[in-house]
This record gives sequence, structure tokens and C-alpha cells, in this order.
Amino acid sequence: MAEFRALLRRDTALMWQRRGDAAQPLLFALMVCVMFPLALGSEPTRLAQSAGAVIWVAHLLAGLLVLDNLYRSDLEDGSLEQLLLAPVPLPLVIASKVLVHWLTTALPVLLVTPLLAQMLFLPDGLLPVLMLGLTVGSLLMSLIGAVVAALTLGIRRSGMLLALMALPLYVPVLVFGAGSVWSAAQGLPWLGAIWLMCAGLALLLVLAPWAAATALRLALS
Amino acid sequence: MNKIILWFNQTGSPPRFDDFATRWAGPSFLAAMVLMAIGIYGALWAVPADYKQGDSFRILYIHVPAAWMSLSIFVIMAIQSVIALVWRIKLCELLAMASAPIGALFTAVTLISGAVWGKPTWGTWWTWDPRLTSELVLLFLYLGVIGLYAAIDDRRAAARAAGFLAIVGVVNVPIVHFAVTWWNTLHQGETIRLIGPSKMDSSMMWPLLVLLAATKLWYIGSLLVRARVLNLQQESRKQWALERYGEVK
Amino acid sequence: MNHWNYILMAYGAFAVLMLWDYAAPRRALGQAMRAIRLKQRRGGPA
Amino acid sequence: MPAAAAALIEADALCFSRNEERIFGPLDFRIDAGEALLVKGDNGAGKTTLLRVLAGLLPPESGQIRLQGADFARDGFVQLAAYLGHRHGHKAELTVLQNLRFSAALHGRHDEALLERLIAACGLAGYEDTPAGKLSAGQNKRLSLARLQAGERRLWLMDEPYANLDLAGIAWVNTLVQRHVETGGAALISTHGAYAAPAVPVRTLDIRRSAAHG
Repeated sequence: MAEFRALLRRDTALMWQRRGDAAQPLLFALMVCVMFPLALGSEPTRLAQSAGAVIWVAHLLAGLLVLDNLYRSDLEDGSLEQLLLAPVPLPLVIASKVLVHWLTTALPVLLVTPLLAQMLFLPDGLLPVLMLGLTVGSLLMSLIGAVVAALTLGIRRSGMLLALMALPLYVPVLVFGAGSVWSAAQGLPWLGAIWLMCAGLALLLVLAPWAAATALRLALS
Repeated sequence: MNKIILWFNQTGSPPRFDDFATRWAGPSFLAAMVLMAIGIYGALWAVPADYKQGDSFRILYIHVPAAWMSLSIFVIMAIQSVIALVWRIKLCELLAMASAPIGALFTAVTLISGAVWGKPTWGTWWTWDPRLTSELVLLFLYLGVIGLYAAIDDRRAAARAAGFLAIVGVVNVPIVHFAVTWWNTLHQGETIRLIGPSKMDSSMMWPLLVLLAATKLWYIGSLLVRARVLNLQQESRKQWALERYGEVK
Repeated sequence: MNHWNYILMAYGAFAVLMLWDYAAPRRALGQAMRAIRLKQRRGGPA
Repeated sequence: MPAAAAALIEADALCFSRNEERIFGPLDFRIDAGEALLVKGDNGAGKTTLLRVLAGLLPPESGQIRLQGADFARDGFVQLAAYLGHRHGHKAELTVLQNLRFSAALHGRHDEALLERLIAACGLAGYEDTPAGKLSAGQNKRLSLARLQAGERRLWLMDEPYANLDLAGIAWVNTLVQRHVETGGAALISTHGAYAAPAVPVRTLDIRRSAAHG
């Protein structure tokens, strides 16, 4: 798998060159979490009740915001064409792209989530549930997003369409993710929802890169 | 295998399809309208009022067929997209992309009738009933497919991409339904069965069956007209289109 | 017949949407045919 | 020169349409080892489209493409051919060496000596650590051509290789192609200008005349 290492090395080098971009989703998630108390009032019990849900929605929207530049820069400088014509299976190329994209966009927001939780008075016991759910959920959303972003590649101002196409596919992830935090808050068993998401992740780790590769070939043809 | 594709390509050839659609669109609409009239008459007058709910249950007679059509059209669209993508049959691309707006329309009818039915029953326009919520997500799936098809310039590439999204969407529908049902039990505990035609006894069923048939015929009629439009738009340069629809010199 | 206004609203919305589904494609069909006639005036399939 | 029986790449009655409008075809041509094919046609005549169809990126409307006698297969193509597109094909943020090393590694070539030799041969010595974004258009084209050679593929599909090159650059590209063709390789070059062709057996294919309407 020397090619896969070469792909990873190249994508991480690119990530390092554009590490400033990592701030974009992070600041966006922070802003959403700041807007919420301004709208709802600073009364702790009310904020604590919706903290998990707000952080989940902030994560989802931040991921959606930066989904478009997963392939965009490679398309514009012609390197995507070279990747399509390289003797490497395209799903592998996409897997490495999604992994690095997740590292640059979802991981920073994940790392700042404890801070967001404090700001919204999330009960301490719920933080591990939130972090676990968000880790699995953000991977799921990056994989699903890779398929949707591939389909909208040939379109110029595709931001809104991308969101419209991705949201229905994100509904199950959001429901189980935010639902697990809510169940934990009620003292109900919450691990089941996380296991369901892990099952989805195991499935999508194989299916999504292949589906995104097919979608890419369709969109570019 | 390629004999079937050959047959499909021949009968599905644009001029032949244009004839077929022209001939059969009118009759299917007519039949649909007749059945609809009978069904609606039955739903509004022939069936006795429900002692508990009064007359608001009559709305279900259009809500249930529309909900059924919104789901089955999405499945049909996905099947046509699979055929179109795997065997590259242009006719199936047209049929799939013509189905999307009709499905979205039936979904809208389901949502509106569901909301209007909810008002007298619960006093609120919108109830987060799991089925209505899944229906709303289905509407977004439809709009995604329609939006993607409209956004790509090359018609064939647009149909392939939107068809692929329809296939991904159809896989997502049961998952959303499962997730929303779980979500519903999580947040509201055990709720009564909100929309359940099953509790109707058989004497009140016939308008429902008539309307189910009516909406199917309506779909076929609308599909034929819409597919014919897409066909003509794509084939507008070809000789047969110019001869058939050009000015008679 | 109580709640008739809600029934009217639901059936009204149904009728409006079905009518639109009937009318819109017919108008598009007319435009498609017109487009063909216009193309022909451009000297046909030059 | 190895007398390959079947052509490296062969198209027979190849047609392509977009929105039911014939872009090119039917085209019939073949490229054997040891020769180059010049595809002529003014801008927008479908030259780039033809190359993308030959590379399997675009589905043709009808007709057949054969690689070394066998029907077109993506794996067959990526082993046989290298593609030079309109755009650079490499990342502006990465340095010349990083871009070249990545392309070579992608094609299973991992020895540094090859990279050094290619950089020197393409006149980029001294620019190893300069990000491609800082290079001039001509230098970027040289880097793309260096990447083209890194995979050591027999058939080169080159889309407008002479673009943004000065006279010396054009002559250099021609010697490059000549050396490649003489060592058993082949090249398909699309161009809209009347540039001097490389001094090798050359056939020409004019796309304009072939756009017969269906």
C-alpha cells in the first residue's frame, strides 16, 4: 500500500500548508454555540437541557460548510484528473482524502467541544457521551458528505444544493447522536444508539468511498 | 441480456416513445379523473360520519393514497435510475427524472393534508408524528434530486448524477423511518397511534381503494406528459422532432 | 358535517396541487414544441 | 523498434455528443509505437473532449476504443498511458520535488535518482523546494511534463502541450516527444496552432471535418 502512504503523505502536506483553514469550521461552531444563549437567555438549567443538541447541530453545520472544498481545489488545478487516471483504485484515493478532510475540519471542532460544553452548562456526566457520539458521528458525516460533494462537483454555486442533498442523509446521524446525549441525561441506556452509529460507520467505511468514486466518475463525465 | 437492452432501446427510441406517450397520456388522466371523482364522492358523502371524530377523518381518504404514492414513486424512480445507470437506457433516465416532481407533489399533498387533519384533532397545525416527520425528510430528498437534475448543464450527466442520488436516497428512506420512530419513542414516550386507517371497517374502505387506483393512474398520465416534454427538449435537433412538430411548409 | 372547513382546506389543497401537476407539464409541452419550430426557422439542422 | 501487431490505441467510428449535439465523430484512427498523432482543430472543436473520451473519463456516444488490441479497460489504460491536461495537474502549495515524488510514487516509482534526473532534464534544477504556485506558467508546464515522464508510460496523451511555452520551450517539447517516440513510445498531441511537429513519423487528424451531423 505504498500508494496509499504516498496519498496520505501528500494530503497531510497539503493540510499542513493550509492549516489556517482548520480555524474556519472551529470558529463557525463556536459562533453557533454563542448565538444560542444570546437567543435563549443565560439561565443555566434551560441551556443545559439543550446543550447536547446545540453542539450536535453546530458540528453538523460546520461540517457542511467546509464539505465543498473536499474535491474543489483538486478539480480546479487538474490534479483530480490525474488521480482519476492513476493506477490506484479511486475509492482508496477518496478514503485518504476523507480521512485528511476529517482531520482538518471535524477534529478541531471535536477538540474544542469540551469548551463549548462548559459554555452551555452541559452536565459533566454527559461530556463522554457527547464526545463519543460526535467522534463516530463526524466520521459518518464526512463519509456521507464525500458522496454528496462528489455529485455536486461539476456545479458552480453548489453550496445550497449540497446542504439540501446532505441534510436528509444526515438525519439518522443527528437523531441517534443527539438522542444518545438526551437518553444519558434522562438516565436511560444510551450505548445502544452509539453502537448503531458504529454499525453504520463500519458499513460506510467500505461503501462510502466506493459510492463517492462512482459519483465522482458520474459527475465528471 | 443484450437482447433485452436491444428491445428496450428500440421501443424506447425517442420517436416511438413520443407516440406512445401522446396516445396514452390522455386516457390515463381521464380514467384517473373519473375514479377520483367517484372516490371523493364516496369519501365525502357516501361514507357515514365517524361517531367519535366527526367528519375530519374524511381527509384521510386523500392523505393515505398521497402518502402511499409519495413513497412508491420514489422507489420507482430509484429502480428506473438503476436501470438507466447500469444499462445506459435513455428512456429510463427520462422516466426517472419526470417522476421526481410528481413524487414531490404527492409528498406536499400528504404533508398539507396531514397538517390540516391534525388541526381539528390536536389543535395544532403541525404534529411531529413520526410518519409526518419521515414524509418531510422524503420531501427534502425529492427536492435534492430535482435540484441536482436542474443544476447540471449536460442533460445526460445530470440524469446520471440525480439518478445516483435517488438510489442513495431510497436506501436512506427506511433508515430515516427507523431513526424517527426511535426518536419519537425516546422523546414522547409511548404515543397513541396517530394516523391509522386500519381502524376503519371494510364498509368505509372502498373510497380509499378507488382513490389509490386513481392516484396511480394520475401518476402514469402525468409521467407520460412530463417524460414527453423532457424527450422533446433533448431531441429538439433531431429530424423526427422537426418533421413532427416543425412548421408545416 | 362538522370540521367541513378543514375538509375543504385539505381537498382544496389537493385539487390545486393536482391541477398544477396537470397544467404545468402541458404548458412546458407547448413551449418545447414552440422551441422546435423556432429551431427549424433557424435553417433546420444546419 | 518492437513491431507491435495491434496499435497502442485505436478508435473506430468513435462519436461523442453532448445534449444531443454531435461534438465530434465518427473518428477512425490508430497510433502505433514509434509514431505521433497530431490532432488539429480550432478551440472548442472538441480536442480536449476527444482526449477525455480516449482516457475513459467521458463515455462516447458510439464507436469503439481498443488498447493494444483489447477492448478499452480502465486498468489497461492507466498502465499504458499518461495524460497531460490543460491545467497543471499538480498542487500549487506543494514544492516541485513533493509534486514529482507524489506522481512517481503513485505510479510505483520510488527512487530519488529518477526524480533528480527528471528535474534537471526539465530545466527545473534549483527549484526543487519552490512551491509550484511560485513558478511561471512555462515552468509549471515543464513540471507537468516532468510528471508525465515520471510514470514511464508508453503512450502520452498531450492536450495543448505547446500552450504558454516560448519558441525554445516548444522546441524542447518536440525533442522530448521525439526521444520518447524513438524509444518505442507513442504520443497523441492536440494543438490549435501551426506549431512545428516533432521530427518523428506523424499522422494528422483534423477534428473539424469529421463532425458530421447525425
